[in-house]
Amino acid sequence: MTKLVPLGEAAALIHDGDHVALGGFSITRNTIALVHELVRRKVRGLTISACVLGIEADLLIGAGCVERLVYSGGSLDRFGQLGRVNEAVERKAIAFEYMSGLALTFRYAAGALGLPYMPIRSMLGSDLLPPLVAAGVAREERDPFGGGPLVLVRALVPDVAVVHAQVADADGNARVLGPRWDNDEAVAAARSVIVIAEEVVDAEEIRRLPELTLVPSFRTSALVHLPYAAHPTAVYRRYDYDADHLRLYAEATRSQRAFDDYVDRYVRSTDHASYLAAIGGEAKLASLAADSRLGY
Amino acid sequence: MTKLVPLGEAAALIHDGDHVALGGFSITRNTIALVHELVRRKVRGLTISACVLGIEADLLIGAGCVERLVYSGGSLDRFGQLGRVNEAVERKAIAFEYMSGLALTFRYAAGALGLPYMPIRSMLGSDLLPPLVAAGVAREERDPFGGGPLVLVRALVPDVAVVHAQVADADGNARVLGPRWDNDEAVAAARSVIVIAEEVVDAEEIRRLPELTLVPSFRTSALVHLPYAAHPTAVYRRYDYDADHLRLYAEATRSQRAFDDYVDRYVRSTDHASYLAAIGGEAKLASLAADSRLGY
Amino acid sequence: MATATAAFTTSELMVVAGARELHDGELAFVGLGIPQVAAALAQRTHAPGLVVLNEIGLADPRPIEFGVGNADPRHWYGASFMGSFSDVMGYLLARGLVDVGFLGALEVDAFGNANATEVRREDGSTRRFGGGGGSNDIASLARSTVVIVRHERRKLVERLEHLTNPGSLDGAGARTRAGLPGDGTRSVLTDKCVFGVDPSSGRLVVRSVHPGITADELRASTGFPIDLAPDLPTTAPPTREELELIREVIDPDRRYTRSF
Amino acid sequence: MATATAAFTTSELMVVAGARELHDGELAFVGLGIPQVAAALAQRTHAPGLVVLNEIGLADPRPIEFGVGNADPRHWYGASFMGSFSDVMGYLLARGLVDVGFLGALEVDAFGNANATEVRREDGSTRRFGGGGGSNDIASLARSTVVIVRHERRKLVERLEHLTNPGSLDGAGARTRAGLPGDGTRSVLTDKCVFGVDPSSGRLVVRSVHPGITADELRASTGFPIDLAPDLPTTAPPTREELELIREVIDPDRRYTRSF
Repeated sequence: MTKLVPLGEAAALIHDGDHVALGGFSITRNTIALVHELVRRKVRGLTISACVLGIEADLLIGAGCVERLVYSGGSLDRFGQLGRVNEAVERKAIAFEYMSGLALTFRYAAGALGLPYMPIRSMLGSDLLPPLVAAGVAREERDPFGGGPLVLVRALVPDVAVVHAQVADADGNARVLGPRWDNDEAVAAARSVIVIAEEVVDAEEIRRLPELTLVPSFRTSALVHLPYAAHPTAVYRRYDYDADHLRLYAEATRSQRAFDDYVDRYVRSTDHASYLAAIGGEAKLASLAADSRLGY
Repeated sequence: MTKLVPLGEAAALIHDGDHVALGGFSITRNTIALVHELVRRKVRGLTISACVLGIEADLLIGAGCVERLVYSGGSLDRFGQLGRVNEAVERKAIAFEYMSGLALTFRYAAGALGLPYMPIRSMLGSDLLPPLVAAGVAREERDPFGGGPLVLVRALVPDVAVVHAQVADADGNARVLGPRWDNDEAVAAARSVIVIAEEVVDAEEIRRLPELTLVPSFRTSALVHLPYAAHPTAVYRRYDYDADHLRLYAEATRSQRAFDDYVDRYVRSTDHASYLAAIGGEAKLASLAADSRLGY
Repeated sequence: MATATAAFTTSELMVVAGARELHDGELAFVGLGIPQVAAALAQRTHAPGLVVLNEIGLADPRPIEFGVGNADPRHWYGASFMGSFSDVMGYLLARGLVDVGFLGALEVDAFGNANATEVRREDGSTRRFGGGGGSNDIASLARSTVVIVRHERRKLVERLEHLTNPGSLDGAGARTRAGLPGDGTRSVLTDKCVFGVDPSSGRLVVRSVHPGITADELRASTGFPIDLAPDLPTTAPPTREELELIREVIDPDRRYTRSF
Repeated sequence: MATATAAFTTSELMVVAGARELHDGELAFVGLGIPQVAAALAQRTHAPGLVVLNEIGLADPRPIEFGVGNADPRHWYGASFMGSFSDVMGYLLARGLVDVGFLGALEVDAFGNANATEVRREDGSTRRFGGGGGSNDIASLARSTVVIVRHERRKLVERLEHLTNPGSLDGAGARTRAGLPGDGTRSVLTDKCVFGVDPSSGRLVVRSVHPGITADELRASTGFPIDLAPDLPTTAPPTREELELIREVIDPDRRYTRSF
């Protein structure tokens, strides 16, 4: 049964107030086209989560879609900071839970394992822990087998996990190449999963090397086939990040006004095709093509 | 730095009294040649563990190498039962901890994550739990976040994990194709890892698709290059199980006397090369070759 | 083993009855033998979207021949996902996504609890089997379980030698009190009848009797008391289409469907 | 930025001092910039078996050019293992196998604790940075940490704005009492000196001063009291071979070693 749907139909699975686990990591494999669509649809009141945030989170927060943030870090790497994320946190314009990367991964893992919590030894003694305890999402307990202190971090169950994949089949089996950061746990924890794929291949191709499947079809609610849907972030073995556009974005996100201008130009007034034209079209995209030996 | 050593040198890393996590699952990817060598070396007092035991465990227990067994199941699939394992447990000739497969996997996972325990909801209400609680390796506790009962299963840290891989490089990076059952967690939990590989390839080949690496080189203490080292069990994409020999083994393990005769003939008086000759030599091995499309 | 309508073996009847326990779109663990044939039949009839999982660490295989067990690569062929035990038994099963486990048992009690560990020999000694592996995890964490067992007095027992796999434990609500999710055993399939479960008591009740089995025969071969409704239905026999699929497509070598 | 023996930048000195903090056979997390160049230098000199991990989910990459961060596939090239955050931060780091994390910081205090979260602006408002990501995990769970920070009074502080990454917490033994493994910060590398840690107090002590930096300059630019031994050694300058490796092989574009 095909899971292929147009972008708008996939975006419509994300409702106001949902918790969305974002699939990107800094400047890699962000689900940009889907986030653009959510901004255009004026989704509101989202909780978003990810170990290491990228443009996905910055766009959603800057565009006013987000009420609550669950994260451990995020940036545009050397291109700069996530201005909209950082400002929202500074000003407490959104609620946030800030924790170590492994703590967040373990919170997804607990959700994915049907457990109320996972034990961890990170964050002990640090300033990260008290706010989490106060928020009721972590506890400090002693090991009941007689060992020392432990942190218990509470399960996190996103309504939707969104993830960008290099390849999928029409049934919704999605293959990811390269490192997967918190994708495994976030996908496994989520109630539903939206996959954005660069390429759709025959089912036989996926089943030829199923060791690389990140999302099995029965976990995929919707599959969108949309090349360059992660631009300007990198997709390993497909295309490089777009350094020009990342510089432009890094500059824009420094202030809300510049960000709003950016969103007007590149998001609100576009669809994915016209966005790609606006960022430089085929010539630009061709220049980003990954070298098959290097992977970037 | 090469990790390649002869079989005997790898076997010498396993000392009397060690805890060895076995890599096989029933009739697949058993580290047969290494176990033969341990039997020949008359290793004693081992603790062995694996989710689903195969001939590895049966040989070690039948040959008197084992003092303690940690497991959840095991068989020769439709070829029969692990006679030496089952009889040793029936007669309490060895100590044993018997638990659900996920509980054992989680015990390895706790060891692999530096945690004293993992929570789990398996085994609640069953007869599996009380002996584990009595042995101090499990506790029933309430979820401190206000949920219901949970089982906490204690971390398991094997001294050595042994695993059979289709392919490795000389540095000790080992690639496994096909399902991996509890290999990830057992390898990650263990203090040292012995890899037996069907084939040794250039480092570049491993690094071309590092998504398939099960054991990174710096976790490998010793690598043995030994084709057909899993015979008579199957190695996915390499060779099928040897049904004739499994039938013969299944018959032999029904009694200690027949088992002893088997071990005299196929283990004690052989090395790997003469074992392969004894089971039918090149003609037999050629008949087991996997079809590249089917994988078996 | 034949009825008036068509010749079929008890195994074939059990395959068909088993297939009816599996629904379209479900995620299922299925044991070796009849459960596996039943799943293959269901996929080819009313449940094309039934997804089979294998605890060894894979999902949705498309085997083209039957192998000897979970560890046989014949059962892995065509899988869409290969990973680890914890991917399947953790991220799918413990996550609460698995609809049904279709499992064999050494013994079953009146509450649908099952023994997968050991039985007592006539001389009183223990006979140990390989062990339950992931079957406790499945019975504990799946939404429901279907158990298949040979219908003998020593196998359908008042008290299990070892409660390996929880059904209703000691009655309705007991699973929840113990901290277990799911409904436990939803049916028990034997070579004589199909049991369902009375939700108010958690006890097995005969849902249908296989063709040609009498009430007395059923009572005599069951080790716990059973109520038999006077108008008890007969287990629906295989259709011609089902028999053709079993014999010509799914199990042409008759490995599992010749006799029970 | 030059000494009598050879011309080198402060960055180059820091690279060399950083490389000496990394030992052969160690498993290490190294931050972007100088730590990364230092690791590359160590691998090409005294520590060919130094293994670099990347929290994004990979091990032992062999990059042939510098990228912009962990998420840049340039830093993934040639890895021997690719998996997930939990493979690296769980099965290696939390398992206790990681020898050292070489991390940047916004602020460092006298106990080697580090802030990777936020600072206070001059107007009293908070300036938030991206967040620590996995740096708390590394500082908490690795056997030791090396911290790199710009040597300014507002960055080497008595009290951190946010204790993100534990060093010695509030003194010797405090980590153990808190439940943390490992020794915490083993050195702090700045553009003016190298701090070690006094094991009896858990406090930073100046181990060597960079060439040309005076004791007064050091005291004035450090926000917590420091003792300076009268015979304090000078940080050993780069050798000619080290400079050649840095300039011709490791960072020919001078992205990270032109100036600090």
